[in-house]
Amino acid sequence: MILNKELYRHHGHLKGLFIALRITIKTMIMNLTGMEKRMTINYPEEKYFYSDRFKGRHVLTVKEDGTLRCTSCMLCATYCPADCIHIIASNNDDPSVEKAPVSFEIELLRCVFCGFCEEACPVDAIRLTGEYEMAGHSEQEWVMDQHYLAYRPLLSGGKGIVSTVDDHNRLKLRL
Amino acid sequence: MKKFEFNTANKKKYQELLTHYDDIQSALMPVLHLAQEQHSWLSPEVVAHISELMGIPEIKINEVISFYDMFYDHPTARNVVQVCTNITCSMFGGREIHKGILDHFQLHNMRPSQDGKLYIQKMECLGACEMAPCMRINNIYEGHLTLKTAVQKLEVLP
Amino acid sequence: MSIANKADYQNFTLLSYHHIPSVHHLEIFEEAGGYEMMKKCFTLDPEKIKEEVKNSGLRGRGGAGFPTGVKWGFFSKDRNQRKYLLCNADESEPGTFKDRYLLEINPHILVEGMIISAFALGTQRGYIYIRGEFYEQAMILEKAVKDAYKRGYLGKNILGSGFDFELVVHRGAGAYICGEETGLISSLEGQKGRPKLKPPFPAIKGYRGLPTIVNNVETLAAVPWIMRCGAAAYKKWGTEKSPGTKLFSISGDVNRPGVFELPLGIPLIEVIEKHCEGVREGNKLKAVIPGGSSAPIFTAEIAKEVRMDYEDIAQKGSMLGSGAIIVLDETRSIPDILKWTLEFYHHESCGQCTPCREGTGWMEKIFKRAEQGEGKLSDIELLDKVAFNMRGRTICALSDAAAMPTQGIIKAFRGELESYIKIQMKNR
Amino acid sequence: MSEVEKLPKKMIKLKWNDKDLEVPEGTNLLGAALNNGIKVAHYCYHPGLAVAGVCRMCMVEQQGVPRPFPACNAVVAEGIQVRNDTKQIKDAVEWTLQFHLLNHPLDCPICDQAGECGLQDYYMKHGQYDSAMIDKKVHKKKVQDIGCDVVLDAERCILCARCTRFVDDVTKTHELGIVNRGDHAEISVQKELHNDYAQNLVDICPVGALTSKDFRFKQRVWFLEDVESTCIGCETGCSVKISQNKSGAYRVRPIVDSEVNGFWMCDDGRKIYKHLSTPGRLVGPMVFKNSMFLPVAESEIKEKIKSKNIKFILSAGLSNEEYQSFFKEFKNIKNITLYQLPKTGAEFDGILKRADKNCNLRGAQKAFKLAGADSSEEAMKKMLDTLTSQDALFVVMPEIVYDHDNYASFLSKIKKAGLRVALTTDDMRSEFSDFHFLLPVPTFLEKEGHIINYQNKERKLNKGRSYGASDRNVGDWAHLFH
Repeated sequence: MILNKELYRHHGHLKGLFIALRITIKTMIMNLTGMEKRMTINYPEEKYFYSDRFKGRHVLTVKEDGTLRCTSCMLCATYCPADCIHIIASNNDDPSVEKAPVSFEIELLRCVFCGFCEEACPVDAIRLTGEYEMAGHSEQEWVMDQHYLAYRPLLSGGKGIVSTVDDHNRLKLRL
Repeated sequence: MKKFEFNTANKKKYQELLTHYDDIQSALMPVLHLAQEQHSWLSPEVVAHISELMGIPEIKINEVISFYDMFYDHPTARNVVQVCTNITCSMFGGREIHKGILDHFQLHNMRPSQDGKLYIQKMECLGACEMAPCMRINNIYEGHLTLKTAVQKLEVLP
Repeated sequence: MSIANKADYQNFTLLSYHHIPSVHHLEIFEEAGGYEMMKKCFTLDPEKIKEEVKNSGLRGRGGAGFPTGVKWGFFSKDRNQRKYLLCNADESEPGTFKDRYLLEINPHILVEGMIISAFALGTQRGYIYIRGEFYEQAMILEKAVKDAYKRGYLGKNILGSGFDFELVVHRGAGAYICGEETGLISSLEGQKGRPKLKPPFPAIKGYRGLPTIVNNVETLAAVPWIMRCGAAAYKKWGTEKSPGTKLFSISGDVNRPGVFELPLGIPLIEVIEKHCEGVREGNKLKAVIPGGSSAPIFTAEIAKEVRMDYEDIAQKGSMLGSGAIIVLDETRSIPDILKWTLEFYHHESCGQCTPCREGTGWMEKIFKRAEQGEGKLSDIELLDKVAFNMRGRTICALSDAAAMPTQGIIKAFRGELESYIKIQMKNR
Repeated sequence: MSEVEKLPKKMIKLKWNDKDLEVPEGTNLLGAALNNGIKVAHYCYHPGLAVAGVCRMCMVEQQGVPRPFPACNAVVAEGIQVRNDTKQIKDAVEWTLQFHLLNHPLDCPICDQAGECGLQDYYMKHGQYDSAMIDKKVHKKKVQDIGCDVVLDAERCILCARCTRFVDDVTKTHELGIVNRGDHAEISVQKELHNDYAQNLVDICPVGALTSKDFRFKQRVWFLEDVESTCIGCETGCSVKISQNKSGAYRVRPIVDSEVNGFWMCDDGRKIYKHLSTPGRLVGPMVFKNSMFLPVAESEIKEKIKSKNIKFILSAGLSNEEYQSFFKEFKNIKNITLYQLPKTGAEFDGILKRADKNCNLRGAQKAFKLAGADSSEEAMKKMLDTLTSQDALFVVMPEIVYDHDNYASFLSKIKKAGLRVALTTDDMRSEFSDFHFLLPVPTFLEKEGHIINYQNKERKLNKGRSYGASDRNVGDWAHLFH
């Protein structure tokens, strides 16, 4: 497709070629000298950092003592439009915890990364992180259990991400 | 646990109390007063005995005991002292006296002393505002107190 | 016997016998003219006694001021039906000690009043529900009742009149709410003293589901005098709408606190200055609580104008209540008074209706927060709002009793509360 | 029902807001509104219990009455005009709700009641969205196991006293009471619950203070759908609803039915869901081989029974329709008898529970009579005594067995039969090893039909979700073995 019919009619295709080459060479020099930022990166060695609002792989946050924050209220499972969160709750012997998940699974292949689970959570137990590298062979590899979600090595070396949002108020006032 | 039973004199009183009322449940409060006079507090054994005696479910008796300030579901002492901390008495230092005697005898509110001598209870209006600040020592009113006279009065108790 | 040992019916109604030494003995009481009226009443038509009480305009002295004659009018007239007459001596309104004073010295006037009332109403059994703290008074009363039984004034076929009346002294155990009519009935039934739903009213369905009349000590004790001297004589005292005399229990910053029997309608300032010999140590008057802790407070200005009768006090925004006057002088801090009031109602709420159960606790918490310096000026507004929303929403009047003084103090002493909150914030 | 109650009552006209109501004389005012589909916020009122009037949510104004009053403590009167949509009442309800929520722990995420909680419902409608409460709440005991599979959380309780009224008025066992005063008041239990109707407490609790240990944390209520059916636990035949979803059935609750069960049902009846979604539900015919059950082709069973003398023992828990279709298919009535579950417990416990655990005995007897078969126990015993190795005995298993000893002794007698086949819903019972084959039949929740209860009333069974093979009922299998 000829973008500029007028230019082509007056100067012929040879001049057009040179105009194009000039842009190419100029951009190449600019890129090589670092005067302009390159769009591409050397992916496996370099990583692209998305903004904090990027919705990547999920993480379950933990309390200061390292246990899951999740109370298995199932609001995330309720709101999930892809129906990819499966929680089995059970009684916890500690009366201050009362209810905790024995199984928390997310089927990543079904997940649409909408972030509704994050918004539905009343206790900041689930977050979507910036992790975007996901690969797997069998379907099983795409189902994350609660251990992987909370304690995978990427998260503070397996200790998990500690969240204390509202804890101060909640514990002090039990609001 | 020791089993509680009314003594002979109180058994007679109990029978007399029942004649005062048209149904047995109504006699519950006087019977509890009677039991408390004998046993100083209404322990689970007392409640169980009264429940059996009067045929009232235990929970109904516990409800009543927990509702009224003058029934005790925990041990008291030989001398029960009630200090008024309502408006008029507080105006003349009733709260300071209450706190003062607790500190002096190193007690807590509504906990008997180690030797079983004193039990101090903070009360709302005792109905003796003209002699504010006042307290009751074993059902006897003492008025126009100061911390000093209050402590003196408590120290001479048996 | 000397003249001094005759009852003084001229100056007093309830305290007519109080100047007589040892009048709690039946013989001395009778010698002074007691139980005479009772004997005479047995010859009268019960309806006539009711009529006389109604004509006297006697109003319930417990706090609400409901005309006694009207209350008796609702009562079943069937004399064979099982009915009860209860005397409310569970006097626990802070500041009140009139019944204690009355019963301590002269228990027989109540017994006589109850027998006459019971005869008029046709009740077979009466109970005097006396608060648990009044142990000595209960003993005095029990002795008086026992003596009356011995003399044949109580029991079966009293003095050959064919009228049976049993009287029992029942001790409470320390619960303010049992001073409420239906709370008292619940308590007498051997349950928690929780007020009952109205309707049905006790006059129709009360103690054990049978017709029951509950009257204050003072009300019943006034009956013998009214029968003796007539309704017209009673009406000479007091105002048109609030006839008769009333026992005022005065405490606080006055030189001579105590119980005084005075005609209704007497100016408050006269009570304080003349009968109580003025504010203590010559201090200036700051405020007066005119009817027990549930009555909204009066500032000194209003206190100087108000007359002690049901209507005038109500018109000035408070209530006569049980006639318990607490006088505060200029050295007193109003926030303290509010704190003690709130603590009291939190402690005494029976926990049945939600607005009262939660509201009384909340108001105390709001105030305690302000006391610790964590308050805000908007907390006063909040207190006012909470109090407003507690009013008229519950079974009994305890919720109102907690809300009214709170609102009253906020209305009359807002400036002092505001500065208190500010000072506490600074001192934190 | 007594004769007096059956008489038509005088109807009374009244006006609630702008709606005209016509209700029988003597109706509770709040009840009248609720029965006519008007939504009025209330906690303590329950039509099956005495009036307490303590929650103060149902306040109304009446023309000519100076003060607002709770509708639950009033009786309808001719021509009264009642309003609860004025500003005054709306404010009152809003603030009363605020008072209710004041010391509530707001632990909805871990509360089983969430989704059907009175506090949540009314908060959405009447709530003050920004609470003025910033003070410390009163704490009470949480997670108390009070017996009978009921868990008490005193902090969530709003002290509506429905539970105490229930144990006082309905079961008369008096285990619960409210102790202490003011905002420290809380529900207390004397030792523990000991009645057969304790799970009703969970139903009537308008908040999450009383929850069921059996249902606790299994599912959130919004994932469940209710199927209305009839309890097959005993001959009473209470109207119930079973909550289920695709992963299973979770609980049974009563439906208000003034003719049979009123508002309640017994705790035994609450367990009738347990076999509906067990992992052992049959999906097809099974054969007992190498001490376990394995799937088998129908033709194999057919082969085995070809030359045998087929006999049937039916259970007294099938629906009328199933008996009908069975008798239509299987005409050899001499070879059909009926197994009746033995009576257990008291004849009638005064509330609902009855000793006769055969939910459709009357229906079965009727069907047997109609077909000319003998439904008596003697006939069954006679058949058991005369079993030979030439017989192929088909036993329709009762869905729920109470007296296992009796049942085991019954099974011990069938061993004389050469071939034993059970028609059952699942393979979860140990006694099944006595059988050669299992054939799946639907559970009571997987078929439409009717049963006849002790009052000779026809009760409906409805079809809900299926968790096993449910396409063939007893009659259909009979057809197969002609």
